[in-house]
Amino acid sequence: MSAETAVAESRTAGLTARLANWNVAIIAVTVVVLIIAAATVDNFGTSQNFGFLVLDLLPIALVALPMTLVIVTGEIDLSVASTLGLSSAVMGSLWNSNQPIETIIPLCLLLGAVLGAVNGFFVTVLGLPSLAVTIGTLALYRGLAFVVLGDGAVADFPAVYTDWVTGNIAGTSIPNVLLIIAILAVVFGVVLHATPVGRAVFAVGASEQAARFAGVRPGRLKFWLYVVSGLVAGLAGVLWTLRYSSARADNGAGLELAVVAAVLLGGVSIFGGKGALPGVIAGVLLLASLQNALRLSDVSNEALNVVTGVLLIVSVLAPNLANAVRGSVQRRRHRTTKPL
Amino acid sequence: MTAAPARADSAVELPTAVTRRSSLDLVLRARELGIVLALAALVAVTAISNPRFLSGQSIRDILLGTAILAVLAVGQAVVVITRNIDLSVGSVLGLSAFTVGTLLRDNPGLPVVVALLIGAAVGGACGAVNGVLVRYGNVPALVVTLGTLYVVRGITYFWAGGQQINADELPAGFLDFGNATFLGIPYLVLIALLVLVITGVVLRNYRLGRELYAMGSSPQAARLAGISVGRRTIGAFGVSGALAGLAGVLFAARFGTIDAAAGTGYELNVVAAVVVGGVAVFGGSGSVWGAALGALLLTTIGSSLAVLEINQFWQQAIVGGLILLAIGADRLVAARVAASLKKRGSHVS
Amino acid sequence: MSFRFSRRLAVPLSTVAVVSLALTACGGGTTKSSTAGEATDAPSSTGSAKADPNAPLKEGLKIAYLPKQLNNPYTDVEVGGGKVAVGELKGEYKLVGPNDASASSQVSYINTLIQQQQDVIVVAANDPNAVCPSLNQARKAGIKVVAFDSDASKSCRDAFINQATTQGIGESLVKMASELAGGSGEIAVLSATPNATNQNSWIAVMKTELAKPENAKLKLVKVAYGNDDDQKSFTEAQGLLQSYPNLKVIVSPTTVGIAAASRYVSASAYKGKVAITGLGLPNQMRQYVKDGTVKKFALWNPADIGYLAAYAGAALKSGQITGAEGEKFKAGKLGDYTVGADGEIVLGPPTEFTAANIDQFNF
Amino acid sequence: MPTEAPVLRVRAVSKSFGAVAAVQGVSFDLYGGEAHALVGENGAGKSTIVKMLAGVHRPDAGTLELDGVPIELNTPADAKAAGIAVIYQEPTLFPDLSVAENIAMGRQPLGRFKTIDRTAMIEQAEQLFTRLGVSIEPSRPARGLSIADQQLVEIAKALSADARVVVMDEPTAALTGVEVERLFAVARSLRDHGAALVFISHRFEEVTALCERVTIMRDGRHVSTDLVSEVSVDEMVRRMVGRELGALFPKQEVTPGAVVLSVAGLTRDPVFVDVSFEVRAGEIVALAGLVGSGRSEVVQSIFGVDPRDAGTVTVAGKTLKPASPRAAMAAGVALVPEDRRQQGLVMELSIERNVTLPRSRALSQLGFLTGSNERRSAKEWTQRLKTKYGRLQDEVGTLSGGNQQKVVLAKWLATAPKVLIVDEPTRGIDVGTKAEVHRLMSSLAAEGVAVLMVSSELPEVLGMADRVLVMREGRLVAELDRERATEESVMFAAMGQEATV
Repeated sequence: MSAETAVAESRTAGLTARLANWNVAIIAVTVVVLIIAAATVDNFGTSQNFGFLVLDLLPIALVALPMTLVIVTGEIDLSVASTLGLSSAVMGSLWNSNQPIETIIPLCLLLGAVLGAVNGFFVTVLGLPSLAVTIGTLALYRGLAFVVLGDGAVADFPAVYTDWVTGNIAGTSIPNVLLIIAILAVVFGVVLHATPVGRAVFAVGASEQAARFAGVRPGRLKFWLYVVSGLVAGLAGVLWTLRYSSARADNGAGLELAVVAAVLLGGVSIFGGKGALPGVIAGVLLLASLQNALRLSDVSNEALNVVTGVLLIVSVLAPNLANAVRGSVQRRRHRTTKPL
Repeated sequence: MTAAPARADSAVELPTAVTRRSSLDLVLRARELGIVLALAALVAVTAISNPRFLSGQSIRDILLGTAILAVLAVGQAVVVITRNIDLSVGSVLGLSAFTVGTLLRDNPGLPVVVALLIGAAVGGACGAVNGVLVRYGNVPALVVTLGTLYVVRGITYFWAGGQQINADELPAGFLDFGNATFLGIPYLVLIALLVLVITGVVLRNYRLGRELYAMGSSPQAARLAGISVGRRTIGAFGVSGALAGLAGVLFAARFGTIDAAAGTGYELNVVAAVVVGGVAVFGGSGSVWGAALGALLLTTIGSSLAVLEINQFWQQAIVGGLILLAIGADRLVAARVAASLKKRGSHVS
Repeated sequence: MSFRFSRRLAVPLSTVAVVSLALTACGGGTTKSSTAGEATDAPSSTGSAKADPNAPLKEGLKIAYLPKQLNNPYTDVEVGGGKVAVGELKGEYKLVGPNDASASSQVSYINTLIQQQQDVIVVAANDPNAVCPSLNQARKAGIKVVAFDSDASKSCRDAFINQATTQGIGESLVKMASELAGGSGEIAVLSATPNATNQNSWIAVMKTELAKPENAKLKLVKVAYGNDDDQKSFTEAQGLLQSYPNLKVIVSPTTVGIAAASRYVSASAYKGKVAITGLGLPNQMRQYVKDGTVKKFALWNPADIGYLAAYAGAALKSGQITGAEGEKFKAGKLGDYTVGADGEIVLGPPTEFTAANIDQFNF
Repeated sequence: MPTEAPVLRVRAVSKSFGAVAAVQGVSFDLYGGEAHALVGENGAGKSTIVKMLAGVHRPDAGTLELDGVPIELNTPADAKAAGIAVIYQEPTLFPDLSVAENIAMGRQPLGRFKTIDRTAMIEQAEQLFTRLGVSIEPSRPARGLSIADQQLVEIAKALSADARVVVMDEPTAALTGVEVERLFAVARSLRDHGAALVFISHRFEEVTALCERVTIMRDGRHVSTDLVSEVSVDEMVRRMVGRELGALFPKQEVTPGAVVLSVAGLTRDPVFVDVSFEVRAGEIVALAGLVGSGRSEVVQSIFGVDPRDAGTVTVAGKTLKPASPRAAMAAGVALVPEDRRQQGLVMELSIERNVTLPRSRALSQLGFLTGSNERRSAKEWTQRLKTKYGRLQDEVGTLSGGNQQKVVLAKWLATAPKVLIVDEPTRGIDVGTKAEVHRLMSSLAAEGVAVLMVSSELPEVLGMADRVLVMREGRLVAELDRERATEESVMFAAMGQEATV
């Protein structure tokens, strides 16, 4: 095979591969949904609504970033929403006991990191299955949140902070928190796709053994991913509290399902080893904008539940089916022409 | 893995085979024993601080509460034993409860048995969908049932549209069934026991049940052994769904008030009961007896906290702690057992 | 696998701690007490506009109801009354709401209603503070906000429809409990959530009432919270009876709680020994009144709350009232109302239901 | 003794995997009451034959005949139903179930109401074990059984199913001498009860001890089938190897330099004990021995992916931290592992990611990887090794075995190793690529790299190595220099026999 034909063939192969790529598909679907929603749903395209949309997707988007890395390594962290809740509860409790907010916020981030480290310890040091561990800490952290704050709510957070979270960048209609999302998305995107750590994440997820043979330390990597996951969940708890100016133990309850749904919808394989951050961002955006548009069209919340569930299943089913089809095509091709 | 070197002590070991077997059984049963002991300690402490905890009414309340959770836990155990998980049980319970509630409201004459069957059928259908998606879609159970958790709940909300079925709309006979007793035991508890015994016996004493364990223990070996893994997977999900549906009917009978939110968040308790009960999340081991004991323990903890006037908020934290404790202990016990089994290889006689 | 996570972990984490300490050390920081005096930046629209009592009620107003959550029978009755009123006002009625009683999901709905450019939002706040920023955004957009059922912070709504005066409800709850207990003995309260605005203010009144000499023999042993969740209330009632063997009366000032407690008692050994009373819906309670579990309970007509809220909202949007104390408006079949202090509009005294009169009511 | 009609006839079966023809037109017959050995080098196609009999693979061409009737074995269940039982090198038991249950799975004795009769089941297992003359507790779980015991359970399984054909795929590879004896006793009793036994082994003394006839395979083809008594071990080896040596394995003459890799007292009981040797710059040292003799474990321990109990590894004077591949890599050690698909490559990742994975840190600029560095490097090294591929972004799993191996080599050569360890470097790759790999190793040695090669292929060992170290049962038993290393001397050292040639 000459170099030229190889290149030509590789281009066509690349094109089909790209079309079949769920990651690209989900971005396309998201764009289409956004366009359709903007065109057909009244008030969807307004800048104010954009602000609301961003605020609504803020916690999911933040938590989805480290969750992507965790799932790519083949593990899962279901405790994120409870970490968020505990961070919020502790924030309220400290605020009530007259601690300065400038101390509280770093402490809440630290708390998130510690909670993540507990998950990491159970998963990597004790070698327990992450699903069971994080279901356990899901209950544990949420329970602790209630222990800390009870059923009560703490309000009156300083207006400087709450206003910043709900406000826009001066002179624009871009929400301030979009900055946080954008910065973290870029950081996580770069780490996953353009650093040695990212390469290791993919390798560990695809084959832990082979990664070990290439000098990667899977345990250490996973441990730190859990810490980061907890840290970001702690941050999400702080932002959640400031956004609603209300620290409650039940803040963010059930969010973990939405996050996992968004990540899988974004084309990340639950088996690990596959996925890309732009797809995940698209998945988050798709879920949030569908929710927003449906609500504006007076479609009930229930419809969204169904849509989320179906999308989640389809997002895993579709690539499987596509693979099966591609597999059979390849096998047929194999039989006719023997490469090499 | 390589063979251990030949052992010199083989001759000494052989005669003690019988005693060793029983001690081995003890180790394996320690799991369920542990729950029973924890339960006993809990009951003792609570009863000392408030003797009314052991009153007939109180025990009855705990058993009634356990009945629903235990039925769900039995179904979940079946699925987990095959190395899968079913997160949709809470939603399926809600759908079944609402379906049966609506039917009973519109046809007050419907016999309770028919209501139970309808509930189980609705649940079984949901479970079969899960199973088919897992088997033929090649989608992991976690994802499938997370999806159907949303979908089934959404369908129930759509259908219910905000209406609530109240106790006074349900036929008196059905509500009686939720509270009446037979020989002093509430019907709900009897049904749960029946489900437990039947499932327990099938899993332990029938080829079908053993094949489920085999699948969970080693899917690859199961395929090589000619077990039809696909059909069994769908079956296991069907059973879990059907039992969730049955639990929905029990729920309706016990609480009398049914809305679309019935059973929301139950999946966590159910998984917790199963894991605490010693069913390994990676399949192949554990028993429905353990799962039911786990359900009993969790329910008793809830009641004890109320009686001991410990902040209810601790309950969830305790459940979480118990899960971690249980899987941690399982890992430890497994390591111990493995070590002791390794020492006892076979010997040429 | 072994790795020295302890030391590795300590470095970045302690950095966070040090930074936070440093932050605190210099400048003292922002604490709750230092911000306590800060005024909330509520839009002062209420003050600036002038009420015109003779302004005609506008037609075609878009009035949206946002209850605490959907799927709650009490709520259904309330908003049902609102729907009737909106019909009378020739407006557009809309009902939205979350399936869970969480503040955060209400905020999303408020945002949606802002986008949909409603004229009036009638809201029952799940958390008086959490909904505030959004409600104020709505008011900035010219939407009138009427709170009902459960008040939002005063700074972020134009009026509040109070079902009855707090004092009146608290007194009548104690009166019923005292009658049922025969003047002495242990009573317990089964409330909604611990931070439910209404219930807490009623319970506060109850406590002052119980402190009076005539009620000295009544002892309030516990306030339990069923979170307005049927099952949780059921279990809590169960726990109360177990923990307090001498309990005579359970007072449940929430429709969900009283129904759950009645259902538990009616099917248990406690039936006839423990009395249930509180605030309930006649339709839900009929069964228990008839089987003798419940002797009497009270409630205002919830449909009237929704009804009054619609008229108040229309009056606000039409400029008849601004929410200032002393303003008057007419609310259809309910007649004339006067705005009280802090924009409160009181519906009227509650009705007591007994076996004798319960069949006359259908809600 | 063989009866007149064969129980099972394998007739001209062929099977290809992608470009690799694993089995080409192989035929042989199996008679009831005979033990039939199937021998050949690694990659000769024995395991493929086994998998066809097990119903795992379907032959592309040719047929299987049972009692003269052609049969199709599409699933393992079909094979089971046809009375064919397969015992794999790694047994496939259910670890959580009891031994008795493992044996009886699918055929449990039933009592009243079709419930499983546990007592009968355990008795059945006990009877089987008595018949086999072993004592395994039937009620204990299979978890924790040694490989040898697991194989006995598998045999009991075959017995209980009244299997007429029992295939044993290298059952002795991981067994000790005593265990092998016991296995043979069992196998003989099976044979005496009329079953046809297919026995696969690399150990000739086992073949001669157990089997009546032997079929020899080479490169996927049938070479010969004879009575064991009529062919000598030497003849068998000759037929197995069967090709001219020399040209294929062009080791350049290099004067060895300083000691680069020095291993002293390396021990991981009981896998390997007290292994010590040195490799000099420019030298190729082969580590020979039977499968299961501990060779791969030794090199994995040197590289640090496996832990070790005792001993030191020194590279160019620097002692390596145990159990740390990173330390080994930093010191200039590279390991091309035995199992390409599980250890050598991350099959789902692209070619370029695989090639650059160990060097992702080195290739990054300020900690970032833009992709272009990796691509350039991956391109350079794959081209140097003449790897054939569509695009560098393709999953490495889409390549043929030979090209996959080149990717693994590229991955490690790119780290510019001082010590290159290769474990079965040419297993399962075609002859042409094999030669390229050998040329490459030779030129690397010429450039001063110390090469340590684990290989089961004698011609490769003899052609490439300056020195041959032979391992047997976890110990280093012989060191042969180029002159003294012959097929026979290596083979006999590996099997623990004196050279007879």
